[in-house]
Amino acid sequence: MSSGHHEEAATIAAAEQAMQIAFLQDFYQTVRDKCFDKCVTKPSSSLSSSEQQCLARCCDRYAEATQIVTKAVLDMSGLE
Amino acid sequence: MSSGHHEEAATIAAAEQAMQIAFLQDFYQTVRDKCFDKCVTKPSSSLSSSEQQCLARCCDRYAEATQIVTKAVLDMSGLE
Amino acid sequence: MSSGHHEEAATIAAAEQAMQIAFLQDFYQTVRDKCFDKCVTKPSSSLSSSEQQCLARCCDRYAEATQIVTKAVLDMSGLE
Amino acid sequence: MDPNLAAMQNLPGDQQQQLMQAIEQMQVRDSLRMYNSLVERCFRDCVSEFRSKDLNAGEEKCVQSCATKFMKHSARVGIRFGELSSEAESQMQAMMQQQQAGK
Amino acid sequence: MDPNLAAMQNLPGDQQQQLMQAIEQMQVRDSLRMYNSLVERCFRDCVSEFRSKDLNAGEEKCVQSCATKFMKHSARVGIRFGELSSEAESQMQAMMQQQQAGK
Amino acid sequence: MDPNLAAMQNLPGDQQQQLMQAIEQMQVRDSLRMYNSLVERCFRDCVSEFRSKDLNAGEEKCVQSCATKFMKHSARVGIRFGELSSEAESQMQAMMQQQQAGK
Repeated sequence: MSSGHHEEAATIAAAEQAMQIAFLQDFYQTVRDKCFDKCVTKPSSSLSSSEQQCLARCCDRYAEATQIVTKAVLDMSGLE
Repeated sequence: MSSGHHEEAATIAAAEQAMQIAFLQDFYQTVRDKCFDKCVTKPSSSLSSSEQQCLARCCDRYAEATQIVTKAVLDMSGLE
Repeated sequence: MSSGHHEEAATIAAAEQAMQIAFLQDFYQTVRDKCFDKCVTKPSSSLSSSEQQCLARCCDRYAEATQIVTKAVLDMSGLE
Repeated sequence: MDPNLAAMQNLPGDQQQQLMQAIEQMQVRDSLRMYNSLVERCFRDCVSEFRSKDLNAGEEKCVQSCATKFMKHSARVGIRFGELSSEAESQMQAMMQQQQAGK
Repeated sequence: MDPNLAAMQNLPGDQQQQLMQAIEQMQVRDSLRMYNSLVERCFRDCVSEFRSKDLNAGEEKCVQSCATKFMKHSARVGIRFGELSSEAESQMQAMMQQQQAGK
Repeated sequence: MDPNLAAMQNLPGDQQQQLMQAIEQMQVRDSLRMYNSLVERCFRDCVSEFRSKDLNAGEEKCVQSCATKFMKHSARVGIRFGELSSEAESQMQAMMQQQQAGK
């Protein structure tokens, strides 16, 4: 019985891990797509230095926006 | 053997249930996102009463549109 | 032990197959949605012959674009 | 009566438990997806130029309002949706039965 | 010969059956997703103002035509896609093999 | 220390292996999804009229540049994201814990 519980807890932990990895992949895809849309406009096949700078800033600002949203969500939930 | 069949049928039923719940979640997300896009335009952090009214109507109309689409799909499939 | 390995390899093969089918479904949905957006503009419930022609060409060109992208991706990866 | 609820009650105990776990996992997945799309939405609507390295005060305020407002909206739609979802469920079942009949 | 089809035939009987079930589930999932995106599309294209509580006659007609037309379109693309999909499959496999080689 | 990494080390051997397999599968899934969205993006941006049957030279060149550029972009974002992701992870965990506490 105890071993069964152990196993189950381990399965749940593994499922949670898998979900977190899936979330990080989705998150990464979103950043990648949004920053490409916002920064890359010229039709050439190489990235210009201004596009590269834009991308770096876009990633940093996306991270900042994520922090603000997280805080807002946690604040809202606390009020319920 | 018979118990094996039973178990299998139960697994399939559970899988179907899980799929239905996933569908309802997707459906809910779609309504939420579309009605936010259609109704919420002002930058303030609270919902104005006109926005609230718009949201309620948007949900109702989404439900109506769903009925019409369902009927159209079932009619089409019947004709095949 | 050996039978365990066999079984595991079979499970992985099945998982890969499932993933490929999921990809083909996603791919099909994308073609369907994009070509509908590009070709169907009139509000009637039937497809005009010009819309039908557009759809056929859209599918063919999507396939062509897929080939070019595949080649570009494989070329890029080879350079790493 | 809802045939699916009946189906769930007919499941053996451990299957029921597995299903409950699957549902819980889907709820977490759902809230992570909402969180992801919330950041995406507020970033899209509030941030547009990338000349400076940090968000300016106006952008910060906009992201914050956007998140708060969407959460309020989401709670409202959730309530409305609860009223509508049994209908959505029955229509989905019509679709699924029709599809299985068409095989 | 298609290496994946071969792989499927090499699976033990119960694995083959599990795979068939997984495929069936994906087909249901696929059709529920299409249904969801169909409502979304027709709602987006046909419904724009929310002053009255119900859809007016024009909006109803528009949603109906939109759904019917998309279903016809979908059937046509399905046929065309069947012709193209073995090609899509082989390209996908090139991608997967390349990725596994890159590990 | 990262509580999840600790959780992973506490898993029994076969669970750890299953998790590693799940991660590998998600990586393949991720790259197939990127491939799908890459074709979609380049098709959307480069192909607009359907009067002739084949892509013209300009469209071909555009699709090729689009794919190459996105791959370069993706590699760059990947590096940047590696630096940011431990932060993203900790925020996601705050969300998940908060959600579980709210039950």
